[in-house]
Amino acid sequence: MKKLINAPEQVVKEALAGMADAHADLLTVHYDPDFIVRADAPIANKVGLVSGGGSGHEPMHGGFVGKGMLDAACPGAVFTSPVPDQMLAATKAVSAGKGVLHIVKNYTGDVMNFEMAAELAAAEGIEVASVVTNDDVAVKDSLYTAGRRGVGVTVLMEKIVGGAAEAGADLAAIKRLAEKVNAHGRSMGMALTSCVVPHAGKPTFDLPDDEMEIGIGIHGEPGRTRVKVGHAADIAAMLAAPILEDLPFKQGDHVLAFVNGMGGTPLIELYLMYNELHKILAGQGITISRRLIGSYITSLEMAGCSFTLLKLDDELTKFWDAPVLTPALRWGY
Amino acid sequence: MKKLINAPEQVVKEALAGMADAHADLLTVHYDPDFIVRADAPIANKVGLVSGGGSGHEPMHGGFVGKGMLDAACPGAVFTSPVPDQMLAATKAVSAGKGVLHIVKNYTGDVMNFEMAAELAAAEGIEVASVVTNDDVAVKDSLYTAGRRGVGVTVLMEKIVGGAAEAGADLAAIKRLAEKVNAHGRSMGMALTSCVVPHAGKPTFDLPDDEMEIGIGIHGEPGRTRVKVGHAADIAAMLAAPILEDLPFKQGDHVLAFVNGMGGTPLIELYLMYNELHKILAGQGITISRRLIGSYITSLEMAGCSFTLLKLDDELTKFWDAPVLTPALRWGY
Amino acid sequence: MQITADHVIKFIETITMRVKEQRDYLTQLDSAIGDADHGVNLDRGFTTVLTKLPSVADKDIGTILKTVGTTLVSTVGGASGPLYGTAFLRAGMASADRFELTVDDLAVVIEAALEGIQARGKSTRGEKTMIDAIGPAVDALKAARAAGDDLLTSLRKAVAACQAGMEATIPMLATKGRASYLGERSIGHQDPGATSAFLMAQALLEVLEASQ
Amino acid sequence: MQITADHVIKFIETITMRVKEQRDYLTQLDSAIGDADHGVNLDRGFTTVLTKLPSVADKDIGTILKTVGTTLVSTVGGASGPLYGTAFLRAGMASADRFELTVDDLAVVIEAALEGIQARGKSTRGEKTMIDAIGPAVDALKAARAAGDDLLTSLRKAVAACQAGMEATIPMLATKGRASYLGERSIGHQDPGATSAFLMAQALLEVLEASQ
Ligand SMILES: Nc1ncnc2c1ncn2[C@@H]1O[C@H](COP(=O)(O)OP(=O)(O)O)[C@@H](O)[C@H]1O
Ligand SMILES: Nc1ncnc2c1ncn2[C@@H]1O[C@H](COP(=O)(O)OP(=O)(O)O)[C@@H](O)[C@H]1O
Ligand SMILES: [Mg+2]
Ligand SMILES: [Mg+2]
Ligand SMILES: [Mg+2]
Ligand SMILES: [Mg+2]
Repeated sequence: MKKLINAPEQVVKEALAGMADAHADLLTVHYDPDFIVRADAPIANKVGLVSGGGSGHEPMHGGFVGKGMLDAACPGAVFTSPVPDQMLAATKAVSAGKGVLHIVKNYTGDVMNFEMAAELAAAEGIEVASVVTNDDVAVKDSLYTAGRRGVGVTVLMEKIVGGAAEAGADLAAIKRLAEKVNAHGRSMGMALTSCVVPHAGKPTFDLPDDEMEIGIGIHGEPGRTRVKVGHAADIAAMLAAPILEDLPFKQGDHVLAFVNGMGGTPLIELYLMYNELHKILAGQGITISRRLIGSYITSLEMAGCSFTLLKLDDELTKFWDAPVLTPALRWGY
Repeated sequence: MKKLINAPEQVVKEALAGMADAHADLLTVHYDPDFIVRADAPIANKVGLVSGGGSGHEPMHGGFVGKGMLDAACPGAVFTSPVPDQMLAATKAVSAGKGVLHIVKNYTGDVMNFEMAAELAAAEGIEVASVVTNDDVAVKDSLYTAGRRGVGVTVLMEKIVGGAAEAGADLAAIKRLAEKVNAHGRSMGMALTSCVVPHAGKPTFDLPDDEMEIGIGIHGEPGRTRVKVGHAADIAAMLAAPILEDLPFKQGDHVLAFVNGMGGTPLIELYLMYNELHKILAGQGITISRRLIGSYITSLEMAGCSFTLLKLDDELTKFWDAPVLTPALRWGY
Repeated sequence: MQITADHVIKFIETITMRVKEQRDYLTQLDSAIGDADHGVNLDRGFTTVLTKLPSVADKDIGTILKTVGTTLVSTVGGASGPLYGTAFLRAGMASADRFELTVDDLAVVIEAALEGIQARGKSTRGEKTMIDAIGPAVDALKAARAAGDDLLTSLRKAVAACQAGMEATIPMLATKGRASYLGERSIGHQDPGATSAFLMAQALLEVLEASQ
Repeated sequence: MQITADHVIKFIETITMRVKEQRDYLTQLDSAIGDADHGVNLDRGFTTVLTKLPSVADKDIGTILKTVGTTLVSTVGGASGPLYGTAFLRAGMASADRFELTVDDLAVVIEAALEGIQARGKSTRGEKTMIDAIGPAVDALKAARAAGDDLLTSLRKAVAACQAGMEATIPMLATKGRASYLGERSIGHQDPGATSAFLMAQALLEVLEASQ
């Protein structure tokens, strides 16, 4: 295992310390329980937005704490859901009396821990609503699985409902908007390499030099199928087709196209993949009217990428365009 | 070789096509000769800023084209200096009569090709000045080498002189400022893994599972020494010490600290390394008053990082803080 | 023979030891069909639990088990944190104020734990989870009790059923938890949670056998 | 025997072939002490040069060589683009309007190329570059000419000297170009540019021998 770390059990705390110093103008880091919160929280008259999940997906979620996006993020151990104590403390720290939304990715651990935290917060008199993202079309049938995983749409949701919350929307409206983002978004990912969980010390799965995993999630878990590595154009088609069919996205649609790197993939490849996606969508009469290209929801140093498409309407476009000022996403400020 | 590409000879053009579509509001891509230029170039009454170099370092330089930074960037083949035709075309495209600055990284190929382009542009009546960055302290003695390489300082220079050019400074002032940035900045990098040049198809160097290269550049070239992989704290010390000694940076200095990922290193590790750097500088009474953390000057999918320190004064700070609107760096707009 | 509060303390200490020993093995099982953290998660949790034990050493069994439960909830995270946390919490509620447990009590307590996991995880048997090891253990315990077996005999049968249940997860198709994402590819791997559940069952038997 | 414009066209075609054949070898040499692109760079350049040759097939040697030079400058990039580009440009200037070259002319032309490289690269012999192959070739050519050798004999000696010069780069410490960053670690590797220079020298000999 080759990593720029000191000891596996220190990775999360030490990276948090780095964030705390680097972004002291935007956020504050609390320890034990660990959470990252907007420096100016709680914001009067604003619904609080809290997300969280295992670490190893940076910049998600801590990098999205700031004006116009999250109020707080709870980082768990690497690839491990945080514990209810973290979400409870974060929820209390951002609660300004207008309620708090928990943005939860659909993983058994995340769902259960956030559920327990919401029960505890409710017991303390804080109104909590929850939304669960489940945009990963690689997981086929929720009758036979824990349901679709929450992946790329989570980033877009945090930005869009962040815009609405900053504009003063109430908890019910925010929850409805979050559910709309989830309903309009679909994702699919692939990996060229596994990643190494620091504590495990070796790759989570072995992948021969000429094979790739299609339909991976974001925890270094194997995907649904393993195939020979092909051309970017074919990989793009393998990711785009199930996404397009699923919603379905149709001719005339306007979409936000999010081409995401898994952590170990260079930007030059992401632009190349964006170019392939652009050709596919143009061929189907779908217009990319907004886009995000970069490594925003990652699996440590995994090489690979994911596509997320979000069908846009005026409301979603407006809140996507709204100003944002966080370590990882910034415009309009 | 596992990459999200179609064919090695198509990588640069296809990634450019992706950039062209993704950032049509900011920039225009020209082909044969290839260059990326601000959508609104030439800007009346503004010194034109042109940089360029081999591809594979994304987002540098194309990702820095836009308001408040570069006017044009010339991407060569992967790790290969672009040719004079590109720089000449870019120089003509951004020339508004106030002269053009070439920002050149100190590599034999880059220097010679930019030199030829400057001669050709001068012959066409365009006033061209050049500045060569050479901040890499890993290269020890320019009597016995091609001189220090230009690395991380290039990014900071493009931002800072971009701010000054946007503010209307003339060519002589811009050149002086660029030289000041170079004189105030030092860098050092390391690699945990090699990268694979698409055409070569295999790693440029082999690195055993427990070793790292110290003092690498940004072209996948081996470094000066190879040592056992150590703790992040030790690696940070190995990078910081030669930088600090060289300028030298002294107690009471204010610096911009740039912790850069080489392309395959996840952000969580960069924040952790930033934390180590912060501790080292604090221990020496040096204040980090600005910082940049992320993968901005890369070597394809190489895992590793570099540190760049830039000693700040009011002038450098002011132009660093000035608004910028490019694909890769954005604030104030 | 009855289970004393002291046995319960030793039981938790033994789990902590076994989890630490088997940490990499559990994580390795989780690499195959999960995300390579199960051993690390439980080790983190029980290591903290150990530091809490002195403060409840003279308390009733219910208090001890509830402390274990809340500590696991607060330190493990992932799926196994809320699940084992809830299990120990429910077990603690079922043994509130008690300083000794008979074989009958034990069956009630473990069944409460099982029900807690099922409620929290919305899961049933046959989905390739820890339940597939714990369920058969509860059944065996009840059957042994009905047949009039003594505590140790009953527990030996329960541990054997637990092991069989754990091994029976190998050919199962996962439909809950992270392993379910693998679909058919989850077949052929032993579930990490079922394995840790078996470690715990073994730990209880080990403690009681040693104190005989 | 003299070198004709037709020989020069064949010479360039042969270089193109040899560079393509040796592309991976040259790139591999550049992996060891550079950035793994030398073969790819030259292959890209000469492949384009080949498409330009028909337009100058009936022109004088100077025009042919200048066209090669400008095309290399415009397509190769890196260090070798300006260096070989300048070399062919200068060689073209030294053979302007000529349709035939004697052995004396050849020495003048190649020396002009060498001087062009040195001016552009600010380099001298012993720095582990292409100059270390080309310099000895120029020396040998001049010596052979002074000794009254004919064209082929002179060229054979020049190619042998070129090869020896190329091999002599192996133990050298690089002080120019990318390899210089390696310091002591550059020792023990053959310089890629010296190797491509030798391929070109061989190509000229091959063409002349074949047309004898
Ligand atoms: N819904 C569920 N019901 C019961 N047990 C479950 C459920 N989901 C997961 N598990 C158990 O949890 C184990 C995984 O725990 P762990 O690796 O610590 O958490 P995570 O899956 O979040 O990484 C699985 O092996 C399985 O036995
Ligand atoms: N200053 C110089 N003078 C002469 N030759 C040089 C000089 N610098 C580099 N070279 C030659 O160029 C070769 C490298 O060419 P190439 O790999 O195409 O360019 P780059 O080094 O830019 O990647 C070296 O092997 C060396 O022979
Ligand atoms: Mg987990
Ligand atoms: Mg090169
Ligand atoms: Mg797990
Ligand atoms: Mg090279």
